[in-house]
Amino acid sequence: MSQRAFLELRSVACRYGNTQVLEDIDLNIERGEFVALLGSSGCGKTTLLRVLAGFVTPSSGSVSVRRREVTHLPPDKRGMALVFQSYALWPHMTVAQNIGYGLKLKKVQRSEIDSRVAAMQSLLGLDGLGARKPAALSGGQRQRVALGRALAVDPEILLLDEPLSNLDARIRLSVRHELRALQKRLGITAVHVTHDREEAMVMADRIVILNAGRIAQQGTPEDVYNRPASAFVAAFMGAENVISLNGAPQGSDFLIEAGPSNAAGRVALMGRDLAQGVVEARFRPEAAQIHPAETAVVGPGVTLEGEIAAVSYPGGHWRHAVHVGDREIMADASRAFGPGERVRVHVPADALFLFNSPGSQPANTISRVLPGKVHA
Amino acid sequence: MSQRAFLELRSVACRYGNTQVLEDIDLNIERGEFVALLGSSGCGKTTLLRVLAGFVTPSSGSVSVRRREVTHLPPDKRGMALVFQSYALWPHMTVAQNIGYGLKLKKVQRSEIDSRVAAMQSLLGLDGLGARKPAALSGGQRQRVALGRALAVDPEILLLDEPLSNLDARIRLSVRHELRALQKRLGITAVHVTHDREEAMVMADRIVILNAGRIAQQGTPEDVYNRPASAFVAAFMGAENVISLNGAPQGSDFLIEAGPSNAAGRVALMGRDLAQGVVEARFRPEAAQIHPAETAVVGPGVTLEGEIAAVSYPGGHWRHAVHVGDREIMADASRAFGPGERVRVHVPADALFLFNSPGSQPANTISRVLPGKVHA
Amino acid sequence: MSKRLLGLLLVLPALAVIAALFILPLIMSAVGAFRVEGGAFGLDNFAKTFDLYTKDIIFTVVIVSLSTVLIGIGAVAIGGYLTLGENPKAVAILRWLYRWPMFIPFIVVGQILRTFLSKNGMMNNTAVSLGLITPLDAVSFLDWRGIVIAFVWKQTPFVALLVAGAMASINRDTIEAARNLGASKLRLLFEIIVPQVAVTLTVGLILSFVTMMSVLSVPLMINAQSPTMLTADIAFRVNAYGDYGVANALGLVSLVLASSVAWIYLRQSLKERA
Amino acid sequence: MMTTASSSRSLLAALWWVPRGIVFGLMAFFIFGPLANLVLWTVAEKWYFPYSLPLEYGFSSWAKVFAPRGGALDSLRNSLVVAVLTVIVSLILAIPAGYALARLKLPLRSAILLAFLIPQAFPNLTVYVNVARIFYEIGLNGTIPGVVLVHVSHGLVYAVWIATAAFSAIDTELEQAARVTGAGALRAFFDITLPLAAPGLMASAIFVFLESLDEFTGSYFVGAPDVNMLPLLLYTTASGGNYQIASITALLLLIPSLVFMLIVERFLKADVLSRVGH
Amino acid sequence: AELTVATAGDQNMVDYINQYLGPLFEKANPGDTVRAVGTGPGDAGSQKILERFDAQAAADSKVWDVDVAVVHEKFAGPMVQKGYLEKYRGNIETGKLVTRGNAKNALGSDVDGYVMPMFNSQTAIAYNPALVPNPPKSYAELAEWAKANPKQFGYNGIKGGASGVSFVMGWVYAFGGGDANNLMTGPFKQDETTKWDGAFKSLADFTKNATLTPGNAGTLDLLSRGEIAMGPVWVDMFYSWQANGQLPPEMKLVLPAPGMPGQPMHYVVPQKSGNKALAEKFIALATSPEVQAEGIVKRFNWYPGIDANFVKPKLDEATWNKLFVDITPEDLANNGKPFPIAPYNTAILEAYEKSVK
Ligand SMILES: Nc1ncnc2c1ncn2[C@@H]1O[C@H](COP(=O)(O)OP(=O)(O)OP(=O)(O)O)[C@@H](O)[C@H]1O
Ligand SMILES: Nc1ncnc2c1ncn2[C@@H]1O[C@H](COP(=O)(O)OP(=O)(O)OP(=O)(O)O)[C@@H](O)[C@H]1O
Ligand SMILES: [Mg+2]
Ligand SMILES: [Mg+2]
Repeated sequence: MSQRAFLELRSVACRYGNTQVLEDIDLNIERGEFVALLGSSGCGKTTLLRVLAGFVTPSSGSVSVRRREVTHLPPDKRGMALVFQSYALWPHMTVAQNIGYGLKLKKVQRSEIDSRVAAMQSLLGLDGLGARKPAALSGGQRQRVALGRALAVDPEILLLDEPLSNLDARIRLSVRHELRALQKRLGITAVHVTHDREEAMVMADRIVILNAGRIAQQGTPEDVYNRPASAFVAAFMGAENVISLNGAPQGSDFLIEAGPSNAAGRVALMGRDLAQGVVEARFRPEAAQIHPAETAVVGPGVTLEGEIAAVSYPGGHWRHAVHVGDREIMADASRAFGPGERVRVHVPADALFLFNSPGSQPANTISRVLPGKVHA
Repeated sequence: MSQRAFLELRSVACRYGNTQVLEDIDLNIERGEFVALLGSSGCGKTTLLRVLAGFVTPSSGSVSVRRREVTHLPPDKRGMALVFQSYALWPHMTVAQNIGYGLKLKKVQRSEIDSRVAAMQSLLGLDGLGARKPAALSGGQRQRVALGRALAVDPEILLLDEPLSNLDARIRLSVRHELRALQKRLGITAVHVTHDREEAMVMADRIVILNAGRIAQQGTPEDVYNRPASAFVAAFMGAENVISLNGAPQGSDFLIEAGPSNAAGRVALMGRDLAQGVVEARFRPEAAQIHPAETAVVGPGVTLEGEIAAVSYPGGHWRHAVHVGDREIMADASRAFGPGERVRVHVPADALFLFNSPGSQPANTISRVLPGKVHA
Repeated sequence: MSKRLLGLLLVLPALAVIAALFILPLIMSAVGAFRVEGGAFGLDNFAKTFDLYTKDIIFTVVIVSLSTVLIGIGAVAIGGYLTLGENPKAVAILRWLYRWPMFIPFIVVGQILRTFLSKNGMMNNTAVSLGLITPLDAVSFLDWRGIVIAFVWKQTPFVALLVAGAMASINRDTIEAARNLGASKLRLLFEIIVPQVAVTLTVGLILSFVTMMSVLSVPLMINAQSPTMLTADIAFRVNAYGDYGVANALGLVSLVLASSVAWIYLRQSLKERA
Repeated sequence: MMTTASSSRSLLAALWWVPRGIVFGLMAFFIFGPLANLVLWTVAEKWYFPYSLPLEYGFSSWAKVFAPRGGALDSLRNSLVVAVLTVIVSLILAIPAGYALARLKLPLRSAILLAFLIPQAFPNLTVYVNVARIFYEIGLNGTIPGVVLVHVSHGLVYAVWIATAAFSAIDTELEQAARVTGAGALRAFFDITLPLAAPGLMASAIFVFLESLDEFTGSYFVGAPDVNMLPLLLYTTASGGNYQIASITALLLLIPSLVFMLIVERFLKADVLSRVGH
Repeated sequence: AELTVATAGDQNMVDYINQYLGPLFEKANPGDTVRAVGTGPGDAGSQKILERFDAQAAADSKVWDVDVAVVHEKFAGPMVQKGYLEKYRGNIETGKLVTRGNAKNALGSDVDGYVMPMFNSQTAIAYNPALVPNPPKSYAELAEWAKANPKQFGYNGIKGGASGVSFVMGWVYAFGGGDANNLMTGPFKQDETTKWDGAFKSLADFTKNATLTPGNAGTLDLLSRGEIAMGPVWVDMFYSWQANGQLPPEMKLVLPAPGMPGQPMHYVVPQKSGNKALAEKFIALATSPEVQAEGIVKRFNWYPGIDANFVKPKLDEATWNKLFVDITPEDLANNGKPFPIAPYNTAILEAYEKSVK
């Protein structure tokens, strides 16, 4: 048998009763790696962590931790720390006791525990709350205690299940930073479940995207962000705008035919395997540029013609809903265009994700997002 | 007494035991308004909602709902729906029963309930889960059930306590949209607690920022975003970069003196009341432009000189940590600069927030963010 | 309506039943404890009580306390296994097994344990026939040990049932969180699970304590030696002498003992609520 | 390799049955040993030293218990009726009381809880004369309601204390969620709090039931001779040393208890017991 | 009408009324029914009947719910003194057949006319002939035997029932150092109670060497299980255990000198019974020589309540002799004693409580 990875899932499948949750998961994580796990709500992220931690026995496949097969090893023997999505704080212990419990288990000295707990509290902005019971904390404070409890033991392997979801942006940034610094300094191997795309991009060495219990793509943040392997991944990584184009490969390029609401264009194939015919084109609102209708647009990519339907201000730039043919797309601009104004929307070649689509229906399994309706 | 607002808190204060949580809150919310409530974790947002809902009796002040004083009215007489931060799903009821309970209370017909519940489920992407108990749901699914339970009754007043924190970006967008559409269509008055700045900006008619139990600022999203009233609000709205500058008002402008690492500059006062001396300048990473050191920078604002310390890729642009004097700031650029490279960072006048600061210490009460360390 | 008033209104019916059916008659009879010969009031009965029965009072407290401790340990062990046991078959077996004694009335407990525990009882007989001991080694347990065994035998399932129910309803995640940090089963049980069911456990133990204080048949049928339990003394005072004065004094002593245990708990829980 | 690993695992799992078997065996012996004694006595015609098993078996004692004038069946029926009524009345009284004690701010809360303890804590022999006297005066003596009331005063301690514990274990937020959804206090109680407290309440129902089935002194003073209860027979035979009849009576009492328990468990599906996080 | 009979004592008392006497009475009085309520064995059973009367008296009930009660001798006195009872013996035929003194004076109280003995019972020492081939004939021998055979003698102290009490009374009769007859017949003299120190000291020593058994039934139980070889028991209980198959048939009884107490169970009728006439009829039947012979002697091996001379003719020789297999009529005559009168009884018990621990 070949050398195992530090953490390894080998064709793991998993079910709750009749509900198949994970299927055929193969995942290797190296020592010291920081892996972000992304996926729609309910796709099995928590379950995957629970398989790693040993609370769920996979219905098939094997798990190995530290290069040892542990599929049937009980959780307390696996030496991992898990931050529970539901926090799972011990209601009968104070904040300090919750955080210090893991150290107590390791028979660390009383005074040492106290100082470690104090450090953890101040790291997480929990100073002064040490003597409170979890019931007397706010939601975000509870979440930080849960995080502190896992971090306090300096775990070799850290599993994080949306540990920052209830924190405000500022403290989230700071905790994110501390977490990453700690992880690097101590060489912690971390698997981090998050719904925050930016968080995953900034923190992770590798991003793993789960879709309906299977791995849809894994790779570096740039990879996943810029070279999504499927329409699902593209959509999941924010390329919510979708339009259908006709085109055909030509040499190292893909030629886009002019259509009712788009000009002809050309995009480098860059190794993508696209067949002639209808392609689904996906792009991010922030990658599109809006120009007044009369402006000539240059550069590779595709140019769409449309009419501004609505404008909103999410901060920093203006977000426009644009009618393009029978679709509505979102595009940002640094100035606001008026509703009804006719515009050209240019999507640069490197921001345009093309997929041969079976129909022209977008890959949209779990969420009910109607394309083009994602605006306020 | 003057005409009351639809929802009104009048100098409300509130405490848990010895912990003072809210102080002197005055808030008027009009019928059909969508108010986003932002604030650091633990600042009292949940408490404020609980005061409105009637679970917490304020220690002083009065609450009125629908222009009627209700300070001592029990929760069920207030005609509100609340989405709990902790979900508070009823474990003995199925998803469908949880969602349909409010309708059952209203004596809606069985068949009507069923169809409303089904509609709510499909709106929230919960199809097929109707017969499950909450224990058999994922975290995000639970959160959606909690939301569905509140929405199902078509409440006149809706209180939302971080209802989307555990949802992935896609479904969050879709639910956000549906929520806002529903709110507009039915004229619901909503108070929405969130940690997601963009969510608040996009959804709300008004943003209220809470700091340590007091209202720090309230206003339209643009107002709060572009004209923060205090260093705290600026920081909270993402202007995490902070530097100290010297300057003095001159006519309608504020003249910034050249310093060890900044060139002289000029910023329109625009009604701001700035005194001569040290000012705290705050700006957002995405508002700063990085130029090579040799480039001449034009336009109003301030120009800083520094050296690239680190680069990261949060998607779409490159984020740089830049050493400026003894500080570190973050700035984005569409291309990556190499570490060690000397650069100029230009902050346009309208993106620069200036405050007279007591010391040069940034206003930083609750989170432990060290300035300039907020990066990965 | 104020919360206090509403609260009082809700407890009132139950309180009225107790007051009318027990406390009132109790007062009618308990004043007898302070009545000395000739109908005047005094503490003679208490003097006699402590003179004759101090040893029995201590005996009772020790026996009942010891039993309570053992019951607590047994109940926690059973509840813990039912909650943490990994083999579903073993858990099912235990669940089926442990409850039986609960259904046996105390008086029958006395009878069957008398025949089970005595020197030539079934326990020793079985041990002898299995060759574990010789007939000469057989000892009778029909003394204080018999009482303790009878109490533990009958009351453990009662507390275990309560405790196991409470344990089943604690949040599993909190258990998993501790396992995840490497807590052994034993630590899980004592540091995570038991504290979370502490209220139920204590309530069960107090109810047991109080029940055992009032059982007459077990001491009568298993151990009539001296010292014996207060209930036996009370029955004896009444039946042999028709002496309600001392009997009621003994009753008050027993009431004070039981209440003080409950009081300690109530004070503790009051502190936690505050 | 996989197969050897899994087979060694299953071997280990099988080996675990050895200590488990020993522990369960011992437990079973200590639980069923005395019970076996009981069952043997029900059919023993002759049993004495040095025989470790009965010398003769037969059903003559059963015949005695069920003799036409023995009234055992009658007593059994009375006992059951009284026990069921006692459970119902106790729960009706204890549920509001337990709720108030758990949730509402009550003056003298501890004193109230202690009051419920008194009937169990004070040896009741001396009290029942007075209870009987009161009941004679108001004509409750010798009636089923009278006996039920007396049993209720004893059962309430279980019902109230356990109900209090059960109610205070429920997250108040669940109740608040119902209130804010528009349920009045009463409705929220019946739809949310009560079902969630049900396991505890049912446990208390079992104890009240058992307490009532076993109660003797009160039954005699208040019930007999018009309402005879099975424990009277049990008490007389057991303390007189008539093991056969006592054992049969105990067995007769055991059956309704078990049936009651099974019904209660049926009614409480396992999932009621599990609660969701937070 | 329905006649309610409350009876203290073991289940066999209830059975006796339910299975035997009741049907007999109902056959003789068509339309009337009898129901029996057992209140538990030993003094506690009688105490409960007394308390029931107390309660009804205190409640001023017009008609009491018990028509006939069967109580221990000890409780007849208090009931008469409290005025609860009907003086009925003169009204019934069989009243004249009662000759023993215990029907007139119950432990020092005058109960003449208020009670009719249902039967007489006696305590004696039961022993296992296999282990004790030569049973001790007197308390002195007994004490010696017990010293030689530690833990082989068992009795139930004074809190577990009257057989132990009876043994203690016998001990005081034997070693009390005072006038035993005065204890039995009165009148009560305070200085008599000071003479027992020696007796209790020796009893305390004796008890250390003995096994204490849990109750009347406990003594029989340990005997049947071979854990003790000897112990005081009620004769009627002894026989009913044997009849139940709970006691080896070889076991025997001996009544040591100077004697052990016995006592009758009395039929009494509450003054406020609603069925006085019927109650008297019932008692008349129950104390008729035929019933005493058939029910009391033949079925239960009890000593008859009425004069034995009226009963003996109704029985065959063999049945009659069964009563006296172990204890001869002479033994009974010489060593069958009453209990001490109530004040002495109390004094002895309290002295025992103080000195034997
Ligand atoms: N029962 C309590 N006793 C004492 N203090 C409490 C209690 N509940 C909450 N607090 C404190 O009150 C403050 C406000 O709590 P609240 O839940 O309103 O915060 P929040 O703004 O909702 O925070 P988050 O964003 O983390 O949910 C917190 O600092 C918290 O620690
Ligand atoms: N006990 C259970 N029984 C049946 N199905 C379950 C159970 N627990 C979870 N599931 C289902 O398994 C799927 C995966 O759940 P999981 O908790 O792993 O999702 P997740 O990816 O963590 O989602 P989220 O982002 O919402 O937390 C969900 O669809 C959920 O409904
Ligand atoms: Mg999850
Ligand atoms: Mg909150």
